[in-house]
Amino acid sequence: MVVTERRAVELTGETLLGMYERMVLIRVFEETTMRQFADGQIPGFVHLYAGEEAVAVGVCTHLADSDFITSTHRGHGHCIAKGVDIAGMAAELMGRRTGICKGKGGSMHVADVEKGMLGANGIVGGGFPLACGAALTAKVHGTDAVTICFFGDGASNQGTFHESINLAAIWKLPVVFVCENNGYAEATTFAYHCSVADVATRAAGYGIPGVIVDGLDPLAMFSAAGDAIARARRGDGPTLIEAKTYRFYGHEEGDAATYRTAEEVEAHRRRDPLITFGAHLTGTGIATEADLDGMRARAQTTVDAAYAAGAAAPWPDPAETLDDVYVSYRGR
Amino acid sequence: MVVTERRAVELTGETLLGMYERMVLIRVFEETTMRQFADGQIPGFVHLYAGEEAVAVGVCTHLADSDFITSTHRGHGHCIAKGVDIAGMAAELMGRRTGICKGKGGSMHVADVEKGMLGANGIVGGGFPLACGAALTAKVHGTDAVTICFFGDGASNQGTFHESINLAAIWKLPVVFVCENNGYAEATTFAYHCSVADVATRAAGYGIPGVIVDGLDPLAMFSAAGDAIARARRGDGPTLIEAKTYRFYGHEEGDAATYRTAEEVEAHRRRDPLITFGAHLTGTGIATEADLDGMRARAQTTVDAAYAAGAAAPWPDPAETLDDVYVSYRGR
Amino acid sequence: MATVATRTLTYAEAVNEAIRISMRQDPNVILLGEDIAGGADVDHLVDDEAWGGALGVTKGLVQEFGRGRVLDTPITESAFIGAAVGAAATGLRPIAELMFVDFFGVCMDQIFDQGAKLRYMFGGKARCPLVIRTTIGAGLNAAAHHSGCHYSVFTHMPGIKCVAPSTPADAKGLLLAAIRDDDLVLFFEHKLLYGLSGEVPEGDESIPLGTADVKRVGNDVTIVAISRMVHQALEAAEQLAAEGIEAEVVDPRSLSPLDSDSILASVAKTHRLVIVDEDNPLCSVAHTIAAIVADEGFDSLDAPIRCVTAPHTPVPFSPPLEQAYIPSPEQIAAAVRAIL
Amino acid sequence: MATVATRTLTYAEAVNEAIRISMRQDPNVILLGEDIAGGADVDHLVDDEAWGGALGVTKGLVQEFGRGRVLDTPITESAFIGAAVGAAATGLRPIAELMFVDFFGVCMDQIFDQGAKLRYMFGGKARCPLVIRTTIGAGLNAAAHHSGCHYSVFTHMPGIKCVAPSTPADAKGLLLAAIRDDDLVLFFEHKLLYGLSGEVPEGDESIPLGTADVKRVGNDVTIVAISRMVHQALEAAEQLAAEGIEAEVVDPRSLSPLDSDSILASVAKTHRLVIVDEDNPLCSVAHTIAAIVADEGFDSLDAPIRCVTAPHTPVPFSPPLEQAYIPSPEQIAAAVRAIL
Ligand SMILES: Cc1ncc(C[n+]2csc(CCOP(=O)(O)OP(=O)(O)O)c2C)c(N)n1
Ligand SMILES: Cc1ncc(C[n+]2csc(CCOP(=O)(O)OP(=O)(O)O)c2C)c(N)n1
Ligand SMILES: [Mg+2]
Ligand SMILES: [Mg+2]
Repeated sequence: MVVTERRAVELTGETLLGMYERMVLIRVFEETTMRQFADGQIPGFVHLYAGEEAVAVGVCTHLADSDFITSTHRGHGHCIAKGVDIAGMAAELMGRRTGICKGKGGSMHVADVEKGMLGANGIVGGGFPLACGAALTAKVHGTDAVTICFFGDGASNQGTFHESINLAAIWKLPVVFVCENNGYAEATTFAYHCSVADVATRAAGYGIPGVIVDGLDPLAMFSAAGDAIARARRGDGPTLIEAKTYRFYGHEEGDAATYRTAEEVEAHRRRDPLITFGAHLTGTGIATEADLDGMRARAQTTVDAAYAAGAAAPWPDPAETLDDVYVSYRGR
Repeated sequence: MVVTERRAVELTGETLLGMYERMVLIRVFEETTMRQFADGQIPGFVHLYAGEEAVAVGVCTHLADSDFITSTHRGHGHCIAKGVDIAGMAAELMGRRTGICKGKGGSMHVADVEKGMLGANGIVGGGFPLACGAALTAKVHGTDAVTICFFGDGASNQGTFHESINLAAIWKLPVVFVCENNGYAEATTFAYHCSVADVATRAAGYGIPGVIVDGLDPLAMFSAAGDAIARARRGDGPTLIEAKTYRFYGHEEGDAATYRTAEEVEAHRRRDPLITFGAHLTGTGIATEADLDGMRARAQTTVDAAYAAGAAAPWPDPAETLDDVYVSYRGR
Repeated sequence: MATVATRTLTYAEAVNEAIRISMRQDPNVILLGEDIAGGADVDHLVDDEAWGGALGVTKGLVQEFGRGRVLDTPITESAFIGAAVGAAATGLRPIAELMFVDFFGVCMDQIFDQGAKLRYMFGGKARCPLVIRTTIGAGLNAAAHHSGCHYSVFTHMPGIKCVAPSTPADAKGLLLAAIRDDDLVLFFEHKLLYGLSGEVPEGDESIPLGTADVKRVGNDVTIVAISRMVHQALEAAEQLAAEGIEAEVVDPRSLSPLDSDSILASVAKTHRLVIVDEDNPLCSVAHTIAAIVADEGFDSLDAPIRCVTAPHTPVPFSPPLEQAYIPSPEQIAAAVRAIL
Repeated sequence: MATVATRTLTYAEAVNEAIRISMRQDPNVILLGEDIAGGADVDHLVDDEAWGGALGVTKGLVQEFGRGRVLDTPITESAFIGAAVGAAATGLRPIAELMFVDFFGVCMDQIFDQGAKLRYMFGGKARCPLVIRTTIGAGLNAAAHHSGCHYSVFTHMPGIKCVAPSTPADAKGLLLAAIRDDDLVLFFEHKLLYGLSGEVPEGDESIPLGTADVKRVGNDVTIVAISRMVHQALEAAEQLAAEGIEAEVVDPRSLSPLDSDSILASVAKTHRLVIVDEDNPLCSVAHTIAAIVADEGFDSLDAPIRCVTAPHTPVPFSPPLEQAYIPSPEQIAAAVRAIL
């Protein structure tokens, strides 16, 4: 197992700014979503990605639309990092007809196959096999597409983790398994639910590389993901990356998260990836504070416009309940 | 991971002879079962344990009736090693009313809960969670009972393997996972289906000991199992033991096993545990050839009597089909 | 019948009370599930902060019975539900929680191939006194992975008993019986009923599994309704009463074993049957009830049997779609009018 | 109708041929399952020694299409069936084999929560053109983990199509259609039918899903029978014909979508209905057909609807018990006589 330190990576200023922009867009989307939820504009369950932005963005910066990702119940960040339309997402979360899934899916099922985003997932561990499948398509078609499977620390105990990584390893599938270890599965701590200190340790059980990365650092994520993605595209098989990260809010909206101490939350907030990465950008002269503020303001404008459009959009017609169960005929 | 060499173990001659007796009883049962099957006396699917006797006997020699085992589709050897009645087994395989499961289960479901034998299992990987449950009972009741979970190399990729070992590890359940790695899952080789060279390697992913043992050597099995069982009874949690073993016949009766070379089969047959262990017993003066022959003859008598009784036993009454679905009422 | 003191409890409180009573009586009763205690190894949690299950139904039990009997599990349903089966076969009487029934796909083998069949395969020489509590039902905009009913799948399976209470009193009484039962019981709690209040008997008053309950007496039509649909049916019955139509509302309460005698008796009186089921229609409990009556009650019938069910679709997220998905009192009343 | 050349094939050969034709036509069709090729990395195997599936149904395909398209899998049904779902959503048309339907419990989430719901949850913006072939049925003394039918569980689930052919010709024609279908299809092959021979059209002649087939014409009673039960029903019909009773035997062939029109049309003619299903009775396809006819065909009915099904028990091992478990021609004939 390799513990990836933050490495100097050759990235253009443009790429770095693009990464920051994506990260801030996720953050602004999530904090706005939180308010919209509190205002009763978003029905159902909502799990916020705020705090984990460096993971999705560090990884997805490597990807094209022809690459695939599978996601989780905490999927907004993955969607945005993969380029899913913000307005379509906002409308989807609100249950409107203009939603990216026509209001059928909601927060836990946002998807955009065209963009290579194979869906948030309401089933913990549900994405592992799907990711193998997308990677199998690439292998059979002989393309160099790669698939990223995002999953939580809690999911790392599910049977599908084991079965899928073994399958990917023996078939040398072009897939990268990215564990977002935020220390908790709902109210249950990682220390309690998992029998090893690092999920990455488990890679040895499949004969594949296991890598631990600082999930609050987008550059460390970028470089670890880069290695793994290159390996996958080369046909050398999967890698297991464990990103040590943190969710800034509760498990879902409504969870007071009293199982975490204020000190623990504070310690992580001090390492907020937007603050540290922002400082890196200003410190290296790639951006000014004003540039960063401008990006945040633009993100806010985008997200506000998305939610405003969602609020103005029509509800689906009840008759649409029966649509899209099958390709060839309608449910009844 | 520890590779257990055959170790000098302090065993009385009586225990050693008892082990040989059990092993020869399994072998004779299986070879007789093969003939009975060929004669059309045994319906359904039959998977023979011949060749793997050292595993079941090496492990179960440590156990009392109050300890539990879970088994597999290849379960006859586990049953006999755990002391299940031979006549009850033969009648069960024949589908007679006098069978240990009244003819309801057959070869793939032989069970005797009173003897701590929680059933052969038609589902590959089905026994892992059950074993955790039996171990949980011991833990809640505060007894020192231990549970052994036997499984094949093919089963080591199933999700239940992963989930259950993690659960046993975090709860420090008194359970020992014993992989019978006979190199094949049906016609599929271990080298193909598994991403690591040794199943025991996976123990590291659960923070528990992983041990590789020569599964053709009952003394090596005995000593490795002894350590693991002691650890479990002490409350220190599970161990993963991988027994490198071999099945002398096809996957099931009817399988010509052409996926194995004659040389490979021959090489293993030369290391037949009955031959090598028999030689150990005669070599150390614990038994004479005649003693061993006598044990085999007595085993044959026992097994023949069991099958004869089975053949003479009544079939179940069709009305019994509806019995024993529920405790409190009858199916319909 | 001796009078039993009652007080008002919610459905969730009634479930909690049944578990508490059972755990006090029998040290073999243990609880396991994800966050069933909540925050398993978090020391700073003050008592009522522990989750007590994702929906708070088991709150307070870990405080009384301790972490040795109220066990938080990893997210590994096959392992812990299978462990509950193994524990049940070896002397405990576990209560396992499957957080949402929609997750059954990750652990079904342990339920139906192991737990449900073990006794039969072993020739009656084993028992599986296990209760699996799970939540069902649409109405929270929880979308396609958190809103189904699917008790039909379990009702189909031999070796499983299925219970789906509609009121706080039934929830308590039936759960007491389920925990005491020597077979594998799936206990379906409707998420939208948790907040419902009702009179609940004090103490250890169980209700036998396999007994239906007539929730409203009437002569003109029988409405058999399951779980939350009982309340939709009662509302429909009120609408119909205003039109002079008196519906009898029968709540089977347990789906397997099913008290078909009570249903047939009601149809023998009313000659008309409407069945209301929030589950998808094909191979549903609704269809099974219809089939039983179309056979054994055929001569009583004066009209076609109508089923009012969810459509043959997954559960949609958007509120207007989800409302269209759930059988409504209006649909039920219309179905009744159509066969009168 | 143009005449199509036929020859005699077994049901197993018919399945094999449908796969072969589809794989020749479309490079996106791949096959995966345990020992589906057989002996994946064993070089010394001469051609016909490779297993071609546990029951030999896919024999020879790896020789023609290679190991890149006929993939042996580890024993990890969730992973490889889920991978088939993911592959289907991204451009392949996989055919996955679940060796015995009884194993569905280890992989159901990937089938019903992922594969079946994906299109709906994504607002129609995805497809899952996947066929899962599986074997069903009692009769081999394979006991409770290898003998069930359980197509009812899949028929219940929205987003899944279910097909259960009873003859070699239907097996080929329906499988061709299933592979070409853009939805998730569960294809149920009855183990006891594999050896059955029959005339099968040459070439690429598919049979549309959702169309029933009248296997015997008669005026006195309709017998709807599924999969192998079609043959039991035909045998019963012969027994009845000797008594002057002419039964019409309708084979739905596809269970979802179900061609209820054909069933209703037959009942409209015969006024009597018996349904034969080897699956367990509760929440079965049999009960669904009964429910549909008890509603939409009520006015045609002159007698109670009878279902002849397996009992509400797991499948027992012992031959006399297993024979008692499987619906027999005698039971079917008796059910018909009872409602005449
Ligand atoms: C199969 C399954 N079991 C349980 C749940 C309920 N659940 C939803 S999220 C969650 C915790 C997931 O933890 P983790 O994988 O660490 O992801 P995180 O929420 O921390 O991002 C649980 C238990 C579920 N959705 N699916
Ligand atoms: C869940 C499940 N999948 C597939 C099978 C079919 N099957 C029965 S035995 C077997 C091979 C098992 O291999 P292994 O675990 O190595 O045990 P062995 O037969 O070698 O003792 C397979 C695939 C099954 N019974 N259950
Ligand atoms: Mg987490
Ligand atoms: Mg093996």
